[in-house]
Amino acid sequence: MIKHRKKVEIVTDSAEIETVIELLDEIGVSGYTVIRDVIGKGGRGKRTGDEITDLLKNSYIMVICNDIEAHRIIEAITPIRKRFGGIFIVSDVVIITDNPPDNR
Amino acid sequence: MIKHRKKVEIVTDSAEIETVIELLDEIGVSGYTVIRDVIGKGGRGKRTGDEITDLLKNSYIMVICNDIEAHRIIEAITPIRKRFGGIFIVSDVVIITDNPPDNR
Amino acid sequence: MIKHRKKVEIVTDSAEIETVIELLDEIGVSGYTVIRDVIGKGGRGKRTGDEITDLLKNSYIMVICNDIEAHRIIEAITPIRKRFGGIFIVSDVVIITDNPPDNR
Amino acid sequence: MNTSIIIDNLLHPPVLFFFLGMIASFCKSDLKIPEPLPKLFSLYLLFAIGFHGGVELHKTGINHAVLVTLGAAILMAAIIPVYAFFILKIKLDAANAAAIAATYGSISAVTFITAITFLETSGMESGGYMVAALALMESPAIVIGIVLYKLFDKQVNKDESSASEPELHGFSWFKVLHEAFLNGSVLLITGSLFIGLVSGEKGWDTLSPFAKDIFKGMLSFFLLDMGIIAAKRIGDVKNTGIFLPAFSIIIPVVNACIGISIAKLIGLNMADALVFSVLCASASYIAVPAAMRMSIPDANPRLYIPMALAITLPFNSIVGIPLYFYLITLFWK
Amino acid sequence: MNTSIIIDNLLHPPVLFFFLGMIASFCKSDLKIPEPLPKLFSLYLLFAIGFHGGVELHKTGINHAVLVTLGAAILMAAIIPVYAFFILKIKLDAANAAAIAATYGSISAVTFITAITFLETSGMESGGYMVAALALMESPAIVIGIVLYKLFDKQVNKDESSASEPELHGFSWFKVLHEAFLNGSVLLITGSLFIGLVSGEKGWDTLSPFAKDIFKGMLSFFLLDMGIIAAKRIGDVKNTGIFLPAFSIIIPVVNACIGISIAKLIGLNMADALVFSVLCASASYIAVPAAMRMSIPDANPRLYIPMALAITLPFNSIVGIPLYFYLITLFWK
Amino acid sequence: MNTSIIIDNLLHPPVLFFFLGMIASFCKSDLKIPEPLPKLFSLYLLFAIGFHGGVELHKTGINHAVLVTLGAAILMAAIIPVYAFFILKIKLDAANAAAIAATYGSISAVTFITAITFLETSGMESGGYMVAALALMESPAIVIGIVLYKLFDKQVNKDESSASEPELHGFSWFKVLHEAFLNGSVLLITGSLFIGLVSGEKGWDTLSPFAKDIFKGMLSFFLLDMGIIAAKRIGDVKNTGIFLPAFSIIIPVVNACIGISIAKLIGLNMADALVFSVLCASASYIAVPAAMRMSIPDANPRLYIPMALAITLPFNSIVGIPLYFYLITLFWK
Ligand SMILES: Nc1ncnc2c1ncn2[C@@H]1O[C@H](COP(=O)(O)O)[C@@H](O)[C@H]1O
Ligand SMILES: Nc1ncnc2c1ncn2[C@@H]1O[C@H](COP(=O)(O)O)[C@@H](O)[C@H]1O
Ligand SMILES: Nc1ncnc2c1ncn2[C@@H]1O[C@H](COP(=O)(O)O)[C@@H](O)[C@H]1O
Ligand code: NA
Ligand code: NA
Ligand code: NA
Repeated sequence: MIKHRKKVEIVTDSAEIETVIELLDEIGVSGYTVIRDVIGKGGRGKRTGDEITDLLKNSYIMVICNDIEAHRIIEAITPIRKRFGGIFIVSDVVIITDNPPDNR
Repeated sequence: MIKHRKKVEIVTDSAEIETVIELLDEIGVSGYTVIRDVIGKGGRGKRTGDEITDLLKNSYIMVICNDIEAHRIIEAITPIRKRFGGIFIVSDVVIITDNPPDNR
Repeated sequence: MIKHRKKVEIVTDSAEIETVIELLDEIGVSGYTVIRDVIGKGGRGKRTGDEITDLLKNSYIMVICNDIEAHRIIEAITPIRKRFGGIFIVSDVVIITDNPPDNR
Repeated sequence: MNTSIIIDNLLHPPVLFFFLGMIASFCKSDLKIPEPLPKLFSLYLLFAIGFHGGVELHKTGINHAVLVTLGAAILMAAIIPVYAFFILKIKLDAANAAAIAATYGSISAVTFITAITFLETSGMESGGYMVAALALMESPAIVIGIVLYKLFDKQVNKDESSASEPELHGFSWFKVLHEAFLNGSVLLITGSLFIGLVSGEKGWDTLSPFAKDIFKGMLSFFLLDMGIIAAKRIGDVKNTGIFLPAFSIIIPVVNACIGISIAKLIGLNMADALVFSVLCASASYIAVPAAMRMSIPDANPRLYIPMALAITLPFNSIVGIPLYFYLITLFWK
Repeated sequence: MNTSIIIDNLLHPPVLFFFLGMIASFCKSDLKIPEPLPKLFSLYLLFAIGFHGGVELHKTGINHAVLVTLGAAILMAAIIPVYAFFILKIKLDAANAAAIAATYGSISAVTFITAITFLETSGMESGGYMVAALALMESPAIVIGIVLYKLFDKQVNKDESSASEPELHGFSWFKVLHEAFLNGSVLLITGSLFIGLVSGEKGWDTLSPFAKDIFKGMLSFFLLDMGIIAAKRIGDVKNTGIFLPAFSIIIPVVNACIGISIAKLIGLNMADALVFSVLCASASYIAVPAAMRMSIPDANPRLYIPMALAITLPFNSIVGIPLYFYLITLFWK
Repeated sequence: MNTSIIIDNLLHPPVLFFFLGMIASFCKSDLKIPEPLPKLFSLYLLFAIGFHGGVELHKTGINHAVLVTLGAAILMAAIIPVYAFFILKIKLDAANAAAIAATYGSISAVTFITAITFLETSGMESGGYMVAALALMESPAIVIGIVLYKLFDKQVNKDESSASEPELHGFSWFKVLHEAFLNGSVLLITGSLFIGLVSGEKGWDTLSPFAKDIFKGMLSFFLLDMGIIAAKRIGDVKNTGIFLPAFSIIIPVVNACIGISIAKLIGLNMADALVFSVLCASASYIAVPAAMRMSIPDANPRLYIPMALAITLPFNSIVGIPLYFYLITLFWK
């Protein structure tokens, strides 16, 4: 079965990831995938990680969700983006699904 | 040269990645990219990795392929998804290409 | 505020990443995100990393940019792709933005 | 029973680092040992235990008594999962019962080390062949667990599975045996044992500063990480009622008692008897979970991992070992 | 002042590895210690320092003199950020001033180790309780820094912040104190200290090959990495004018002098006085930056990290320690 | 030739761990040392070899004999790639011939260590300056290889390349020399050598528990990983016909023989002669592949890596070293 969904992608400070995840849990999205410690460049300069202080690291989050959830994510995360920077991307995808997996 | 392609993205158990790769090789896709040990949440709860047992880890696979291959992937992988969970995303992309690289 | 953008994704030799980043900096894109040491398969066979020599590793770069920049990236990177292989993907996304973050 | 033994056991630095890890986790500190560093410590421990055991085995040689002990070890590793399975089936489905049973049939290298250290403090030493017993006890429970699952799960949903997904349920014994006997941790400890056996005391001179002198330090770091993870996992069993937590404490004691009886029967000395009973009592959180995930994917790792890691391991390390030793002193007098 | 002391200090292998790292970075060599290996070395150092200090503390016991020293340590950690803040406010906004002030109020474990090694070369040894001082001096500056920020930043943009983003600026003292006192490095060094204290010389026999014998080697690797990173970071401060680089050199000397005076006042011996003054002089590049990032996100990490790491650390290691020691020899005569 | 020498060489624990790795790989076990742990071991080995060599060099001093040896080493590193290139050109294009030639002109630190260990078992010791020879032999072959490629590749497709992609083929000697002489492994071993030289025996006392005592253990882990990877790579050369595998065995022997002759000529003792010939015989799988990837991207890493790693390294370690030593005993009598 095919469903149309939004793919929301966020790259932001690794230190903010916990906050973002809490927000996502509150909104109640069905899931998300996180890639830790990606590197990059943006408005705040190059962020290539710093092994000693564990700062200047980014994380990437991807959320597949419906339109309403996407809007709620954007709203909830705007203050974080304003404060800590990062990039927030939305695109259209389809997901292949059936009844939710019944084991666990 | 520009070609229209499907981008198939799969997040599933790291332990299942070998099986997924075998399936892709059988189907004969031209390539794939794997990011190991991503973390996330889904129907089976949070999966933030467990260093001791090496379980509860996800991997991400991205395959750029044509429509027919995309269908065959979806079909082939459905049993795995049913058994081990995960998320399967399809979207439209274009790739920039020319004659296949001639070195090696 | 919503803006339409191109998402350019590149997977290529980790050894070439520095060159690609230099090109991006020259073109003047506003940012990029890099995931190091992804693995995969393509025209040049399986590339699952080699811990001893640090070769046979891929990196993934994602750039969110406008149409003109996207074209310039494609042009600039074509010689690298011809020489070192890899895959170059372009798709349409929207980004959520407002005035650029004012801190730092 | 002398409580000073328990306290001495607790004040051993590596054990204290386990508690430090638990405290860090309970306080939600961001103290963590990032991957793959924990792997470094666990590979090191397997290497050092195996190699040391091999060298010891080189000294004693492989005689009749050793072979009897190893036979008993394999036997216990095969029997424990059977009765554990039927106890667990009272409350659980076949998949989870089989996975947990396999977990308890197999062993934990860390608990083994704690027992060895405990003996050291009391000025005793177990034979090097006990490491061979450790290595031999890792795998059989995996096979038994899967057999039990196949037997008791098939009856329920035989028709359904054979119809819809033939190629996946087309279960491969080759894969299972491969995973059971050639998984990384089994191979490393067996290989190191063998290398120790072959290279003997000359090899020991070469490697002992690495394999012995820094051992307790590496163990401390590994236990620090185990403490952090064990504390995180405790939450997982908390919501499953009283059955599983109780099982995680009672079955080790039962296994240890059977182990002690057999040890007496085959005439082990006190030190070897303790180690043998501890191997019976301990539960695997490395080799077995990895194997179960592939062979019995319907079993829930959020049950069998925390039971072994967050309850049985601390219980054995703190209360179990002194208790089993106390029982042994009673019997062996 | 005897220059041979400086040279001896510089020719110590771990310090030379720091320079090797810097050279590698300046030559744009691809020499690097990939993550998370630097974490292994820093965890190890915290563990070893803490444990060793604990064992030493076990020997001396916690007497009146120890308590006075620790009190003085906490006091200094609380006072330094205050005057540093007002100096910094001349040129910087409240956020950056507070973050840098906190950085200089806290301590650097590596500088501490360099001082200990310096003493060793001169045949002296400081008391184990100085490690306790080290641990106690890590956190207070974080709290003071944040208090200063709250006091002096609120006045400026009070209305704006309370209106638009209440939940984010709805600053939580719980979180701050948690981060200050339970962050990973504070907890590991304190925990190791405590474990050393509890397990005493028996524990030391167990762990010393790990905690002491290979210490200098692990330190060398850590410093190699620090050198690589410090050299990379120097560029960040280069473009900020003369104020911050000058501050990064002058304030440590000021702090050290105050530290020396207090050390004299409370009657420390020369070795302890050196360590005390070095703690005052050193700046944090681990615990504080992590805490600042979360509590004062408006402060720029590209200022406070390189100041502590690329200027103050090398300055203290090369010039500072011999200088402070020279001053102490003058005073203590 | 005494076969017991070969067997002794094989029963050395680190070598046995190499075989364990190969076995694990052939059995498709999931035993693996996850990244970046192998980096930890290889950085450690470079550090320890370099530092140890530097300290030894400090003892002997840099005299005339040392300089002659080092000159001979550089000469060999420059000549080997030339004749290797013309042999390889028979079957291969310029790119692959040049890359493989460079690989065999450079050296392998692990083979060096195996030779040192082999000498130890026979109660002999080579001079510390041989480490300097090792460091000096890493880079020249890279430069020679690239020169050969430029000379013999340009002739073929001169016009094409200069037209279409000027900026990429606009090859930079600066980059090449930089990569050749400042790549991570060259810099670390040279830097450590220098630090050892400067800090002498005092430095050795400081670092020897780290740099020497645990050396064989770290080596064992590194070789375990090398075994796993070498076994995986063997497949890559299997399909290339007999030429390359034969080359990978014959050329080391040729190089060693030339090395032995030169060693005799310049009057090295037996121990140094063995090490010198082993350096000539060994092939690089770290520094050279990294440099070739950037400078001669048209060469196929799936050829030059497995040749050096999966054939020449095991061949030299098992058969080569005893063989070369046997030849030396014949000549030096
Ligand atoms: N245009 C972009 N394309 C891709 N990634 C970006 C872009 N802009 C920012 N990022 C990512 O977001 C991180 C934070 O961005 P910033 O807050 O703008 O510095 C950067 O380090 C990048 O990883
Ligand atoms: N809605 C989602 N968006 C992004 N990733 C998801 C989503 N649902 C599941 N995943 C990923 O797929 C993994 C397995 O999902 P599940 O089998 O549903 O637990 C999760 O741990 C996530 O990494
Ligand atoms: N069709 C594809 N889909 C996804 N990733 C690909 C694809 N083709 C190539 N790649 C990635 O690009 C890398 C280099 O490709 P190649 O140069 O063709 O060997 C591969 O190792 C993959 O990680
Ligand atoms: Na057991
Ligand atoms: Na300070
Ligand atoms: Na050579």
